[in-house]
Amino acid sequence: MTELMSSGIELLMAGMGIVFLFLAMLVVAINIMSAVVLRFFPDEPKASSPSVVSTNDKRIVAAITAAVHQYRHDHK
Amino acid sequence: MTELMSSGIELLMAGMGIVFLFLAMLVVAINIMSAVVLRFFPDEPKASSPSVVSTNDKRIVAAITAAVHQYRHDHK
Amino acid sequence: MTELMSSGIELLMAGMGIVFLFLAMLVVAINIMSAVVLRFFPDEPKASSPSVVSTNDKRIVAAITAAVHQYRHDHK
Amino acid sequence: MENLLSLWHSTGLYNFTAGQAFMMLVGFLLLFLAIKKGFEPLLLLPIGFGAILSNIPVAGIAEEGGLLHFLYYGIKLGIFPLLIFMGVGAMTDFGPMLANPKTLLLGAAAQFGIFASLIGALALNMVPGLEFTLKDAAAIGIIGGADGPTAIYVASKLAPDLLGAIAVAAYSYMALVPLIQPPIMRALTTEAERKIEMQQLRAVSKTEKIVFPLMLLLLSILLLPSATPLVGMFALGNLMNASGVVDRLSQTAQNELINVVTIFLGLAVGSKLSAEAFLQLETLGILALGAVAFAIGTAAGVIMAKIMNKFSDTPINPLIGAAGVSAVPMAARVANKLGLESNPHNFLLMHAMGPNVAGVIGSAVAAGVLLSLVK
Amino acid sequence: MENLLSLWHSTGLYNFTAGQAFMMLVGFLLLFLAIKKGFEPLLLLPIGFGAILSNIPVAGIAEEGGLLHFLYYGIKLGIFPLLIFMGVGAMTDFGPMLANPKTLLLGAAAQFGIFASLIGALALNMVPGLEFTLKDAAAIGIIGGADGPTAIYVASKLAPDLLGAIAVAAYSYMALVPLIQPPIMRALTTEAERKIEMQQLRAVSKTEKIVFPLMLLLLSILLLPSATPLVGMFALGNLMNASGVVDRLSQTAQNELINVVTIFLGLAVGSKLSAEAFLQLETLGILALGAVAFAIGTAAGVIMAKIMNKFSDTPINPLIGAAGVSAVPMAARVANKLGLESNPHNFLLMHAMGPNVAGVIGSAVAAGVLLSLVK
Amino acid sequence: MENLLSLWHSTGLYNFTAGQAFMMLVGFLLLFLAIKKGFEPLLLLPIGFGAILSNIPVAGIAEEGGLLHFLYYGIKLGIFPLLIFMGVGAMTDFGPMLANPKTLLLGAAAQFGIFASLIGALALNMVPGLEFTLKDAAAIGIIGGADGPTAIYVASKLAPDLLGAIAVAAYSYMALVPLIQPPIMRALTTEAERKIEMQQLRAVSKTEKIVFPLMLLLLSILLLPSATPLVGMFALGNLMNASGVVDRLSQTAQNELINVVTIFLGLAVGSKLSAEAFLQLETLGILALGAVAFAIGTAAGVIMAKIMNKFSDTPINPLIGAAGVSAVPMAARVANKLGLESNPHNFLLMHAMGPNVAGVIGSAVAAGVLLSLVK
Ligand code: NA
Ligand code: NA
Ligand code: NA
Repeated sequence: MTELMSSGIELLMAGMGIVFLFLAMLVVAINIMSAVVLRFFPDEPKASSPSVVSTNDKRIVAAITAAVHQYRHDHK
Repeated sequence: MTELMSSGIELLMAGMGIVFLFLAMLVVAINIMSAVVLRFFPDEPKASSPSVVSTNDKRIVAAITAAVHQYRHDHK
Repeated sequence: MTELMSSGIELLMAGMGIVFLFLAMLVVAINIMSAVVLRFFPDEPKASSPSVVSTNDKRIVAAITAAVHQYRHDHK
Repeated sequence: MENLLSLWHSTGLYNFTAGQAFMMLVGFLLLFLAIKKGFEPLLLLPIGFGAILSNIPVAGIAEEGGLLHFLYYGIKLGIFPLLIFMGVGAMTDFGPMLANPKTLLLGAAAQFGIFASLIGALALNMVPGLEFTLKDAAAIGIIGGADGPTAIYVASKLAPDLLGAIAVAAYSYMALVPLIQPPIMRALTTEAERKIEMQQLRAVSKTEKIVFPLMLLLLSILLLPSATPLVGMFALGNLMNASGVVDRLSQTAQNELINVVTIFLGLAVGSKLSAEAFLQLETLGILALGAVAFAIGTAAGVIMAKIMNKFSDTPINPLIGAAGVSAVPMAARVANKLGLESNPHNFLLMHAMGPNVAGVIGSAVAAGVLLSLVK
Repeated sequence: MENLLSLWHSTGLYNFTAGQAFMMLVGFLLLFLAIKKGFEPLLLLPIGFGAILSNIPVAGIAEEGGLLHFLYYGIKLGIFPLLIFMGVGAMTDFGPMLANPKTLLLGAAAQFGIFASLIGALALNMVPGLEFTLKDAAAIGIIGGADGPTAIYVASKLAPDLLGAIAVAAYSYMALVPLIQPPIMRALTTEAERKIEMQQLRAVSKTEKIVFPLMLLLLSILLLPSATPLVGMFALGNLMNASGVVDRLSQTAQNELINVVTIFLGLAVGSKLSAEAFLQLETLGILALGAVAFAIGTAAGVIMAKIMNKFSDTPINPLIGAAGVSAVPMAARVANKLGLESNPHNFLLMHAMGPNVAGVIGSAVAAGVLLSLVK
Repeated sequence: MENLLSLWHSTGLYNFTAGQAFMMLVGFLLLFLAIKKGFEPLLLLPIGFGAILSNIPVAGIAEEGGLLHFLYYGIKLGIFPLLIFMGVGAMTDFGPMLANPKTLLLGAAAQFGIFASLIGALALNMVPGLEFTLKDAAAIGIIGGADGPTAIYVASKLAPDLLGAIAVAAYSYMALVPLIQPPIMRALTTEAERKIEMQQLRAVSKTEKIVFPLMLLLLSILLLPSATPLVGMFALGNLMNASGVVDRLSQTAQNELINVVTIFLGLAVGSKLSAEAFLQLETLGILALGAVAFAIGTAAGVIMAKIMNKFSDTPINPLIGAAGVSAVPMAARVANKLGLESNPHNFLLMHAMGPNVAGVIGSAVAAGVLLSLVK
């Protein structure tokens, strides 16, 4: 095996080792962090899908509400 | 006539010649291209004016439709 | 008092002097300018708050108007 | 006291030269034209402001280390005009031109203004004190292309000293198109010709619009590589738009990117409006030749349209020939307006857009010729 | 094995210096202030992040060839602060100031903070170990201008080594305006003064708003050319907005362009927060002097307003004098808040916007004086 | 006549070399793939266009003084890939990954593709005519990271000559993910495994999302400083978005800024597609190895997921392992699609997003290793 190839294999081992080490440490760190945050710094949980009404939509809805009220008023 | 002026006139002739040659070749090329495309690669013709409803409008229309339905429902 | 400090005090006096001079001249200039503009080049005064309807709102209103008309038409 | 004196010696009042004061007036004039008269404000406002900033004594904003000096590299390296050309390409719809390709020839004819004013510049050398080289003359001629970025690109390569005057002339005359063109168009056409109605244009397919910029680029590569920086960036912008697959890039190219570059380009052009460069007899020559170039280009386009109308099986209104100078979309609007005057049912706008965008191609091709032959 | 050792030698853990670790903590502190405390997050978030990135051992992100080193050229060449100033100009409405021009003098008075802290910096030289040059003192004083881009512009020219500390102090104290100002304002005014209601401002015509930036620029050209890069770009932005003819340029200047430049400027400023430059006795001095500058500027503005109220025919609430420091629009809001506390019907916001934007002009003028006289 | 001859000598037709013509065809092929096949059009359209522009004879657009030559500095200095990474960071939602952190290991496993193809490149040296150095091999291996900016960043540092081929391979194979991955995923999993449903992910709090990018950066600083330019800019973008306090900066980073940089980056990459650099046996090797890298990365991810499923208390569908290669979000969509084929109620998309974004981190870490160990 050439010297180049042995460098390559060393690189493979060091590289995958570090990548796994890094991401495994990140897993541990995230678990600790999440535990700490959820216990000591809880915030309102991220709003899930229902409230996807954007500002724009809100304005549309407001405009519609106004229009419909107007309509009711004019035609009652 | 100065040498400069004769260069200028040469430039005029070469220039207008090339401009016309270029654009004339482009005319020919476009005609061929259009024929080939329309014959062998027809696609849906470019939608003309009617369907100018943009995404935004569509969302508005959707919101209105919902609002009006709601209104009908509430007031029937 | 060090030479540095005396430079500093000179700077303080020159600086505040120029700042005041500059802004005072600007006051005078604005007064003259406003008088000239209002007298000789009056334009429509800047529209105040009421007409804040943006293009977007106008489109919304247009869409609503259309929708409500359609609704009236369909249900009369 | 010493300090106050040194302060007085640092004021603009103390250091003003007559030339700087005059150029500042030119700057204010450009601002006035841009803001009050609506002359191409997108360019003339930053150019005018740049002219003022670069003529401030002591401050050195256009000198080594100053902002405008730095921004000028964007012109010197050809970056700003090419990026603007990409944005313009993304905004251009070749549909009307593809629907009636023979109108491309109108865009060719109108480039006669470029070469005629080139000859004019050389002829002006007879005036004592004027000495235009062939490069100068070519850079001046390109004003007749009625296309800002092309004019700036060519001038920055061939005659950087004249850049300020050339850019100002190009944008000013583009703003004046609605004044310059109508008399020429009326003089060269009969009422009957102006009444001619043209056939409705066919719809152009998306594939044609995608293939066209590539074809244009290919032709330019084969025939005139010196035009490919301009034509290429234009075709890139157009392809980004026409292909429909990179809308976010196309939108950015025709909005934020072109806006930023326009501010920078305008300021940088303005920085070339220094007293030494601008307050020369040459500048008067350039302004005069620019007007001539627009007029001759307009006339050539109209005459070409009249000739084509004779030989064409479908009618061609000679007014649309004037749109061949480019100056998109003003020239096309002028044609439309004159058409409506003679015939209230005659909407020429779309028909004039063909020659109008062809004029952009035509002047890029002419620029390529000049860049390749003028050494 | 050798490889592993070389890897260990390349880790941050192995290479950390105490100074780097400390500066990284400073970076995290800035992020905390920006995100959790809402301290000027637009600047302090990128600055804090830049501080972290530039103190990473081995990586060399702030060294030759690194991204932050490259971005720093934008400050060194003065480009970033000037582009931000253009954007700020485009966002500024001079209407309230034009409606009541005498409030400009409040913006003048508040600049006393700049020069007082300049003197303070020189006085601090008595502390052993501190050695501020006149240039350093001037750069520190400008913190009192309460205007980020102006402070960065001046510091980059006069004292680049202190740039990091100066920028951090400037933005931090701007964020602290709602804490620093009220006690001073209360101490210097009586309840009766704080209750003073001011006359409604007249509407300002569009033409006045267009002419003003040009007039401002002209005055700066005549009197103080060294201030024209700052004043000029500010006036350009303002003119683009006020003229209404180049809305797309104005929008880009006050949105995408200023956003991009803000990210770059913040990172580049952060790259100057290196241990060698920041962990000095000087930094403590700068932080102390910055607070003093804000306090003195506030006091000077309030006192000036009290004096003017004595001589004015229309009443002037002294609280609006505090807005003269600039720190737009926080200082104006603070004045409004204190006014409402004393008199629930007393809306001072618009009245305070006049001195507030005047303060921006005032500190640009003061910057011009410093740049021109401090050699 | 002389003029005409010189004109003919200046045409592209006269000056074309076979290599240039071929590379232009490659450019057109890339455009075809981008526009008609929808292959990563945001990058492949500008790259293809850049390839055409840079191979135009005479014009010299990619040579000193040409636009593409200038734009290439943005890659050479590492600016463009880092700015894109910042924008990608701002677009990335780490929520699904934070809800199920162990899926990070899938993103680690899939990086095996990088190192396996690195070995493959060295093995290919046995083929006569191929001579990959260790740097070359590392740059080729990074294609397996399935992450465009990372690949370009690493290639620009280690093997700029191969940059064009590497970038084209990386983006092409990313576009081919829906074709490359499914057969491998089916071969390595049983129908029963593919049917596995996963538990719904918990909601992740805003604070967690804010802390995560900082934690990621910190770990990278401590362990692998060479990865911090990439990881840092990614974390900056992510923090700008997650913090919610600098929305205007975050929006600009993920829209206008990334769009502008994408156009420039694409053109600059295209400028490296010259005949001399691309028409080499090496290119074929690179293309082959890239495919191998994607395949091996996919396989490694799936196998890792199978192993984890054995030991995990909650079920893990092995299909999501394939998403560990990154190629966000296509790889996650592929996993979702295959999951639905086997079980119409099995929505894996969110579960696959965890490994998917973990793959981005994984390849940035691998890039750091290569940059630090390959000298
Ligand atoms: Na033209
Ligand atoms: Na101020
Ligand atoms: Na990856």
